[in-house]
Amino acid sequence: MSDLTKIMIMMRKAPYGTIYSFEGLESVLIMGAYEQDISLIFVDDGVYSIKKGMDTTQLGIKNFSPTFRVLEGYDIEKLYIDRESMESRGLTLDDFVVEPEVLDKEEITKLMEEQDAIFPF
Amino acid sequence: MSDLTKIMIMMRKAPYGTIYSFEGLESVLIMGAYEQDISLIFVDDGVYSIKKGMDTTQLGIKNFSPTFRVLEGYDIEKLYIDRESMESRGLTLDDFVVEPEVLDKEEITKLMEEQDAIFPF
Amino acid sequence: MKFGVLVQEGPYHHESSDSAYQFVKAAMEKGHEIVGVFFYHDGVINSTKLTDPQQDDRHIQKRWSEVAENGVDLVVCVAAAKRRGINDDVLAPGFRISGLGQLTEMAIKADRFVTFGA
Amino acid sequence: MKFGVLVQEGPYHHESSDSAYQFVKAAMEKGHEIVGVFFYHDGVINSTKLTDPQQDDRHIQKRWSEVAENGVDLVVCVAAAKRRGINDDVLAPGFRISGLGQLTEMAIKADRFVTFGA
Amino acid sequence: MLHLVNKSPYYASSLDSCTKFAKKGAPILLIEDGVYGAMAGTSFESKMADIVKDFEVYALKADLMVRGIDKVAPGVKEVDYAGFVELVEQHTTTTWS
Amino acid sequence: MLHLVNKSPYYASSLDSCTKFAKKGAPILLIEDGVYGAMAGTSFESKMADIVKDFEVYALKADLMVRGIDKVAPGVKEVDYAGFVELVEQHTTTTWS
Repeated sequence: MSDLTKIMIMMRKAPYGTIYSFEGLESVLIMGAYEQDISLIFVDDGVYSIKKGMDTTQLGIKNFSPTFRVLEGYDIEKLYIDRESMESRGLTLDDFVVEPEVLDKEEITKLMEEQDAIFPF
Repeated sequence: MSDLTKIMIMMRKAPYGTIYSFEGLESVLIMGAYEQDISLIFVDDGVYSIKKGMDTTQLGIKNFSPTFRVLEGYDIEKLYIDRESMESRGLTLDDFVVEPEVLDKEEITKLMEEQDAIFPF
Repeated sequence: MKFGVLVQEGPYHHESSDSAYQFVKAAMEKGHEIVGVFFYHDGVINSTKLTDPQQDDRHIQKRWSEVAENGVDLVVCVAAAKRRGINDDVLAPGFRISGLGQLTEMAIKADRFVTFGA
Repeated sequence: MKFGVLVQEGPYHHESSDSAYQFVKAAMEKGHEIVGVFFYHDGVINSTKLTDPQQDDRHIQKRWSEVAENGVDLVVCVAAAKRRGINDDVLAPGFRISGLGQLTEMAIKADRFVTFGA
Repeated sequence: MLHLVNKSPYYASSLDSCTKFAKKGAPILLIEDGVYGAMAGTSFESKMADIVKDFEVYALKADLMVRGIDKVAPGVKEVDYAGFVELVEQHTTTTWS
Repeated sequence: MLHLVNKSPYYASSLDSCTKFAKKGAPILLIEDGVYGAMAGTSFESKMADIVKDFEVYALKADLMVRGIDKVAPGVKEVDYAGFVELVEQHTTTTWS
């Protein structure tokens, strides 16, 4: 199985202000179908993408929180988050709609070095 | 003459990386024809817009330095630059294709407060 | 009062056209006059009638066209539009393509001007 | 080697499609194979044939169409395109609209993937 | 003058530029990703505590809601779009992005 | 891994994020507005002096030229697009924007 392509999706942008994380999520859902080694990591303002409690009714914008929740069903089981990005923004695992594994930056560096491709959104 | 509209164009974005300052410049040239009280100020990365020595031939991108040079002929005579933005980027008046008046931030605050409209680019 | 609005970013990509729409709606509800909405930079992409968003999302172009039905002038900058492939062939109802002079005229007419973007 | 390229920004508005073009050109000159260029987010706006820049500026869409003539697959994300008013009616020569699966397939085929944007 | 700020303070220097040039006591309205600067309990809160001493800081309610932010830092006032319009009635406006 | 950075360090935190996560000794290529971080004689030069101790820093020549930057900070190497391609040949790549 070592010839699987290792692809990391790195979400770095805040949701709603710009569409990168939402469209990035659409790509993750498709990649899940290809049976490669896909991981999804939240760093910097990307950690806000999985914040609980988004209420988009007033602005009439599509709420993409529910889509994140279905990730586990899509064969994307490797979810990670940068500890420092999370903590500096006053967030804990309880604040999220999914449960990513919390990594220190050294672990993230190591994980990045193992990838065949990294897509930043 | 006190019923002239005071409009300030504030260039804050670096040129070429994004088009804001170039398209903003196009608007300044048009505004000059309306005989209002137009001023143009460079702050933050916007100070790079008037840097001398831009050579766009290799990338084949339109060079808009020459357009800045003609500003004086377009009735836009109020050109200003933020001292701190300029100095922190290692730039002096000799580095620019036009000669803006150097203002301290307190003077800029005062000038902004006098405007009827400010367009940031 | 008379308000002018500048939109500097494309729809969906950036929230600023949503913010501008919500602001215009709230201002009109309070009885203010919108002297015009000027679409500049990527803002011009708000004006294409080919916009076809997902069924469960808002339709930003149609929202603007409805604003125009209420008498608001929606002006698309011709220079910015040409660079981005927007012309009269794809222009949605209620928008018109014109020059940067319109932005100046709006600024002269308006008591307040609000910029959304960049 | 086999290179894949992702373009996340619109033409003229942001330099990233220029950078991607220059990179692709330099890579091909060195004999590398470009397995595809994927246009995502506002990157899809690179593909409209209605683009009409100033005479003294570069024509970014035509540059890409020339790259396609040299055998490079230019894929425009359908979901991103629909939101921004890009469809087959306005698609320039050499581009094709397809799904995100193409991005995955390019990533599997390519030895290297380079992202320009955001 | 009313100052709009629409970028996250973790990403961009927009709010820094705003507070550099805004007149002391002026209103600053955080919108879009700018509202992340208004969230309570973050590493930015101490900086916001200084900003609210010098300025009237507002955060747009709709943008807080869409991002799931239910508590703002001390001294920050929430406003809805009607309140946004009222601020514009009272002040000429510029935007820091 | 090769790291591309395309934002001005005066505006965005992209280069900070890059240096936080990049492996020590890794190549960082500044492109587009990222090259402003490579300019000599600025307030950012002392920070760049630290970065070049930990990483191999490159600046894209075409992007320096288009911006009129004729001198780069000590330790920063200029590369053309052919050199950019060579860096990509040698490393998988990611982008900080």
